[in-house]
Amino acid sequence: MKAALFCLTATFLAGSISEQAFAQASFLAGIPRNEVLIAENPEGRITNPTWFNIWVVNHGSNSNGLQQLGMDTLWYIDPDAGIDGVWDNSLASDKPSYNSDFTEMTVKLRDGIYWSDGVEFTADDVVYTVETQMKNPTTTWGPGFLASVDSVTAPDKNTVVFKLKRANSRFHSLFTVRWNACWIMPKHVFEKQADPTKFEFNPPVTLGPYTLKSFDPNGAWYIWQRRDDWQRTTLGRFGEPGPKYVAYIDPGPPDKRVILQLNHELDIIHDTTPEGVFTLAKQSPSSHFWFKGFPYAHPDPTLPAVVFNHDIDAFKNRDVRWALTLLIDMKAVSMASYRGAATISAIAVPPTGLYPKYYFDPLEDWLKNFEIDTGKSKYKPYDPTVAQQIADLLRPTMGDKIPKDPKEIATAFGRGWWKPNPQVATELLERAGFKKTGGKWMKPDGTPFSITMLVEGDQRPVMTRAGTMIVQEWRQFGIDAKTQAYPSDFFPRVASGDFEAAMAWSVETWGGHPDLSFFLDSWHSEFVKPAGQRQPPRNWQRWSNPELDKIIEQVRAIGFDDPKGVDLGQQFIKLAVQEMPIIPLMSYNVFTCMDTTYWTGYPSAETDPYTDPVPNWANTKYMMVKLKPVEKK
Amino acid sequence: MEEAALSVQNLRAYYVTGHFGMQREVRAVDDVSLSVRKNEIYGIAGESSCGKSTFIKTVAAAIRPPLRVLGGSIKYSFLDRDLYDLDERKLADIRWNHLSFIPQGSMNVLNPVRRIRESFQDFAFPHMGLGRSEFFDVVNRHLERLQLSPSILSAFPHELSGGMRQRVAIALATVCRPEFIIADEPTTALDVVVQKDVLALILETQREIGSSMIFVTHDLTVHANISNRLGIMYAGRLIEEGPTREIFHDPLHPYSRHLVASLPRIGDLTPKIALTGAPPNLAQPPSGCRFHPRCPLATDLCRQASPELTTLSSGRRVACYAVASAPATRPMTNDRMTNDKFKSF
Amino acid sequence: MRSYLWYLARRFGQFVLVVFVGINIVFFVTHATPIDPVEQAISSATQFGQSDPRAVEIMRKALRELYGLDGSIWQQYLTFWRRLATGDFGPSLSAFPTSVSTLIGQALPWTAGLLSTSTLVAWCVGNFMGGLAGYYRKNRLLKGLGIVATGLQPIPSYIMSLVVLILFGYLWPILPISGGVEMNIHPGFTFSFLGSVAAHSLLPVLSLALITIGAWFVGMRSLVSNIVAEDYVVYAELAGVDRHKILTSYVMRNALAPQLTGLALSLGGIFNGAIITEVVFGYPGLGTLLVRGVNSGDYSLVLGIASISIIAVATAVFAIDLLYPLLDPRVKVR
Amino acid sequence: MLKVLRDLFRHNREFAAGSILVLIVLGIVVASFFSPYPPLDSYVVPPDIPPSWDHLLGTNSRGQDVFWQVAVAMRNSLLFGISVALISRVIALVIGLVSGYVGGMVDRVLMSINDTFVVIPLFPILTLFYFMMHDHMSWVVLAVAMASLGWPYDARLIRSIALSLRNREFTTQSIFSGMSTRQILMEEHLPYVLPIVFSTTLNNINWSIGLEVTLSVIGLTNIETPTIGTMIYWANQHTAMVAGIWWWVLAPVATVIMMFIGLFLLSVSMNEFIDPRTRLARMGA
Repeated sequence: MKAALFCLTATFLAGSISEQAFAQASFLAGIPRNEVLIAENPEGRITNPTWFNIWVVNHGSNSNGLQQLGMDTLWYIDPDAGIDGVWDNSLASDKPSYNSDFTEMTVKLRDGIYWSDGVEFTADDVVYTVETQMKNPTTTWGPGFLASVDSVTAPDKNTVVFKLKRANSRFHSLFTVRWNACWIMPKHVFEKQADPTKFEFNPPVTLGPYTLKSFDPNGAWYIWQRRDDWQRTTLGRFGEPGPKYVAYIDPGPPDKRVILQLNHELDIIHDTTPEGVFTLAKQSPSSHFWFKGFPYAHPDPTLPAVVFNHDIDAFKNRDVRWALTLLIDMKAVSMASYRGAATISAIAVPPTGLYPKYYFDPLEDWLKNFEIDTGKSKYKPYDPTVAQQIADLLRPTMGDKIPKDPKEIATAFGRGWWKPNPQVATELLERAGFKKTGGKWMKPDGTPFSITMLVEGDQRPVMTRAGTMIVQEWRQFGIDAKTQAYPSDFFPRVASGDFEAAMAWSVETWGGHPDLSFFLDSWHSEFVKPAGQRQPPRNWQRWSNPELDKIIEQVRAIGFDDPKGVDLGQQFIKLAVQEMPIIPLMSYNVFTCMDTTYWTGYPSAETDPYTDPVPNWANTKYMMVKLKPVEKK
Repeated sequence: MEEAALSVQNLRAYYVTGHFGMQREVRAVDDVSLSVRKNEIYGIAGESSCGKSTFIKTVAAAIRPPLRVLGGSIKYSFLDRDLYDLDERKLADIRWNHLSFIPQGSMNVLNPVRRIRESFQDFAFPHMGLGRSEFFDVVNRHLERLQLSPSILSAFPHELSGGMRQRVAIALATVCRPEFIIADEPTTALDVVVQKDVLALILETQREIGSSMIFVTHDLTVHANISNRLGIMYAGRLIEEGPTREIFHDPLHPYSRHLVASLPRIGDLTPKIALTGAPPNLAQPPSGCRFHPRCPLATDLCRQASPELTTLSSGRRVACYAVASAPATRPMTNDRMTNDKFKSF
Repeated sequence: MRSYLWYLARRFGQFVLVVFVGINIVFFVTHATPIDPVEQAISSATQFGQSDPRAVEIMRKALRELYGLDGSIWQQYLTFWRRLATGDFGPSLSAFPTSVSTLIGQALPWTAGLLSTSTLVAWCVGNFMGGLAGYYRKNRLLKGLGIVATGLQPIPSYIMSLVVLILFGYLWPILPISGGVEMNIHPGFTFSFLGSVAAHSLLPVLSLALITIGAWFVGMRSLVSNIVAEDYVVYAELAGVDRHKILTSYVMRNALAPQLTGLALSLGGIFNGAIITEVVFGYPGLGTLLVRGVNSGDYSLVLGIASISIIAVATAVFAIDLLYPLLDPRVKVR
Repeated sequence: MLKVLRDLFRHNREFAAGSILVLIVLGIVVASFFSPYPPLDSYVVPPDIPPSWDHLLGTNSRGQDVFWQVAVAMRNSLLFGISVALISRVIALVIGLVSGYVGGMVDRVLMSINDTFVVIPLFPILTLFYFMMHDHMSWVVLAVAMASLGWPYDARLIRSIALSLRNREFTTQSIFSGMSTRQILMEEHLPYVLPIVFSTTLNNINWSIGLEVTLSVIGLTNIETPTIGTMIYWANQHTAMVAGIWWWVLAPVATVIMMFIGLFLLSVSMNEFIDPRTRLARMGA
């Protein structure tokens, strides 16, 4: 009997030891570790890994390297400073030129750009891209072209002319990368296909500096190899891309990403939890972040906010929206969500990229003087020192990770926010007809004032945490508030209007460019759907306002780079402060962690903010030319 | 006097439970002495929970906690020392070769997932020291002797009838021709016709291989048919012992008398007198004679002292003050009970 | 023999019925969810990029037509069964137009391997050790094992996976914690490929097996301690039958049949545990695929995987039913 | 009765250990009613403090005292587990007893339904159910849903016992004495299957708490109600394991395990006490 037990144990031990031998083998067969950059694909495991036809809706994957390394299009706007300025003419040789009434756009293309199979890129590819997608409205950009384009022609091999159905001063944005844009199709490959929407495009013929080397048939990893003729791509202007290979992998849940970087098996973490970052900052000296200290994260030009559903009676009233705003203690929300590593914003644009210069600095004084009149009292809600207070709150535990210089604090933590004031909130609610009875707030119709805040749960942990905190503050004030986690089907549900409030965002900006039309155009009241119908992006709050319409119409009438744009943008921000259609909270801080064990030259807020390091952005391609291998000592 | 096949001296076997905090002793076998002669069938009778099952478990060395042997000796003629002085290995050696067991309740004693052949192999093969084919020759012959077709060897237990299974069990217990057989209610679960067959079979086999046997059953009519001598147990004690015929003719102990009197008899229309009270709780047996609370003859002496099993002049033994002191003043005679039915053997 | 055939026919009938009813339930539950794959698709297509409201209307109309979601639920139901008859689950809605069968085909071998290995290991080890523990009740080592097994059994799969991952991937990083095989390796019957597959499966198998070993151990131990008191065991002991023979052929052998039924009945539950374990380890199996299907509202895919798992579990139950008479001869008669 | 318990405690080691473990857990559960902090609120104490005298089990990254969170979570999880177990026990008992006693066609139909439930993959069904229920998802709904999926295994077990009881003498006797089927099942058969029901209840509580944890980890329950599952969910959302806040994960897991070992030990020693067969066997025939 004992012998049997012994045998069993011995077998187990022997088994595990021999397995260990396998385990010590490299995790990446056949490629030297120092030639490959390993980045996280935040889409995780790809359901449809053999599909590289990025032009159809529901294609395989965006951020498996395909759009970052394999694709190219006419222009890029960097959310940060850019290698050579914010605007980059990529396949185009110049900025778009419109006719006077914005019904025609002409594009000049670069010479000497080649597809990875050696065929030259020409204007025909651009025309083919537009026409093919217009023929197939189940493609990602086809509907956009159908809505705007009358005809597209290529007078010569370097010129494309778009005739538009109606005036559209922002038509070029379809070809301008913020996160992505319409990628150019290789005509010579697709024209051989009977149905271009059923074509896998495997392996992809690329216009970017890399080609696909191999990939996991189960969708966990993709390995890209630098093109030998990288000079014949648009990135050739900036020099040779550093990494010979780039792997985009599914590293699993946030804790596993941290473990993988601690083991130096994941060079770029796309995002993890604040706590995970603190762990890396403490335990992994080779980890590098956008900010050296707090908040570490890269603030993406997206504005998480409390999005109200303006179809709900209670939220139609500005006083209610403002009352709820004045119940939020931003310090607590920042601590609860980002552990203080948030970059807060009191106004309806994200405090990132060049926006402090365009919007935050000019409006600071106006904000300080902004006043709410409740009928009973007057109150100046803006507290310019909130970010400073958060920094002070963190300093005792985080020490020198917290900047001291007010300018640095403003970049890292943001500026002011709204000062909580339950008294003013009470007065506003009472003016709106709400009553507090028995410690509970009642709506004007006498029913309890209850708010269910939709959050994305584990799909977006930090936002969920912020939502829970805000709800807690409302609850403590006597409002029957709770959160509901609704992962995965979140945005379709928000679009359907089946929600009261949500932790979401309806504001996204270029980051590097002051033009707000990227999100603002869709806020026009002409697009607001009646209750029960699906709201198109991005005016999820279904807010309509005549003054807003006027601002939008003025923006439409001016060019993209017109200096009046900033002015109109400021008008919008002031209107949004007065009306508070959504409660702006902070920028979307992404905890991108970069390991410098094998590569250096990552962008950094303090020294070289040349691009967004968040690896699912198409702009990541600019990072490749800056990355250099670390010399082995 | 010839050597006894089995001699038990002052055997005490108690269930000692230290469970649930209650230290309890159940004196299932309390100071029992008896001996079984060679070639004899010694019957043990008594109502259920009188200790007879415990007694045979003890003499078969089949005790498991919480049953413990606290005193006394068990000697078999084929052993040079006490049964409980043997180690596991030696014990395993004597089983089936010398000492075998016909179990009660034939349904479950055969492994339901093993064919009869395999059971024979497990039970008997290691003891017989024969080659495989010789072994099965012996088994086949033995089965035939027990009126069983050798084809049943390839059957599973559930494919046989109750009587067949019991016969298989007897075959299994006797195939090694043991000197001593312990039979524990082997006929209880069978219907009367089959019962008769099986009894005949046991008797025949016992005679054929010349073994001694302890035969336990609560059914006195069975004893009348098979036992040479009979011991009657009550509340863990042997209270009377004698040749079966004599006990049936002339039970001495009031309890025995009651047992015999309650047997059905053809033509007897007198109402049966039930014993008052219940069998005693063996965890807290009554003082003195354990039968006294139910005994019509009980005296103060019976309440205080426990009567020894005394040998009478006739060679019979009885444990009763009333009987031992005044054998002539028996309150009842049971001459009528020597019914023909019991003489059929 | 005839009784066995009759038994077989009855079991097969039951098998068909179970699969039919099961798939129906899944069909209607999947179609009752409010998740709309078209809206999911629009959401992912517009989340980061261009979002001209006019364009979204055009896209919605086009996608509705393409996915063929406009028919009534009964039409979809008939289409589903017609397709299923040819082993086809139709196109995936989140990976359009790739077929669900293709996606399942890629993932199935991984899950099958993971599940069969861990279940087999756990069942054998758990039952063997549990049998010993039930028979040798006094043995201290086995008693200790019993306590450990009892403690392991209630640990949720997720926690177990996470603990194993932290232990062997972080504190003592000796085993791979991600994926089914190392990256960029050429699949084939080579030592390095199979070795890599084995190494990658070790932690998921371990975390799945540890929990189920506990369950089998505890179950087997209590079964055995009942069987030890059965007449045939007592009688065999009384007959001086060899101890090892009693343990194997009498005690364990009789506990085997109920434990095999237990295995059949628990297969569904084991699959549930495997889903979360696969997700934690990023294992490329059906579980990961299923969670992605659920998250993207791809009910074609969910329906496909659920159907496959129903068929697989029912088939395994059926197979075990077929084996059962070999283990317990009494069944044929009933 | 008290004396029996005391004696049990003193002399039966399994009972003693089991009841101590269960009492500790129950004590924690009862303590939850006296929690000094509102259980739903965060940032009521300084975050990330390791276990100390002020905070027995430390504090978590949400600024909550882990001990009080565990207390409330254990209360909710236990309540949840017991509800699921009770509801599904009723279903399992009815189906098992009826199927086993009535037999024939009824048995075949019921067992087919039973087997269907055995093979249906619970996880996708419950996930889809979550999306189906939308805002109406509460732990009561989840408990009912899980109960209606969690009975088949035990129904089969009960059926097999009922099957064997059907052929026993006392059943025949009861039929002859004119008892109705319902009476026979309730008065004659139920007592025999109760010990089994008792032990399956413990397993079912175990199963439902485990499944609740799984669903919570993915965020498919009401994440505001503290349960063992949502505690782990929140710990996970803060990557507590890699952040070194191990007590946040360890405390709920250890409490669950403690409760299960405790219940298991109790059920083992109680079974011996309740089950008339083992008692008889002990006393000797």
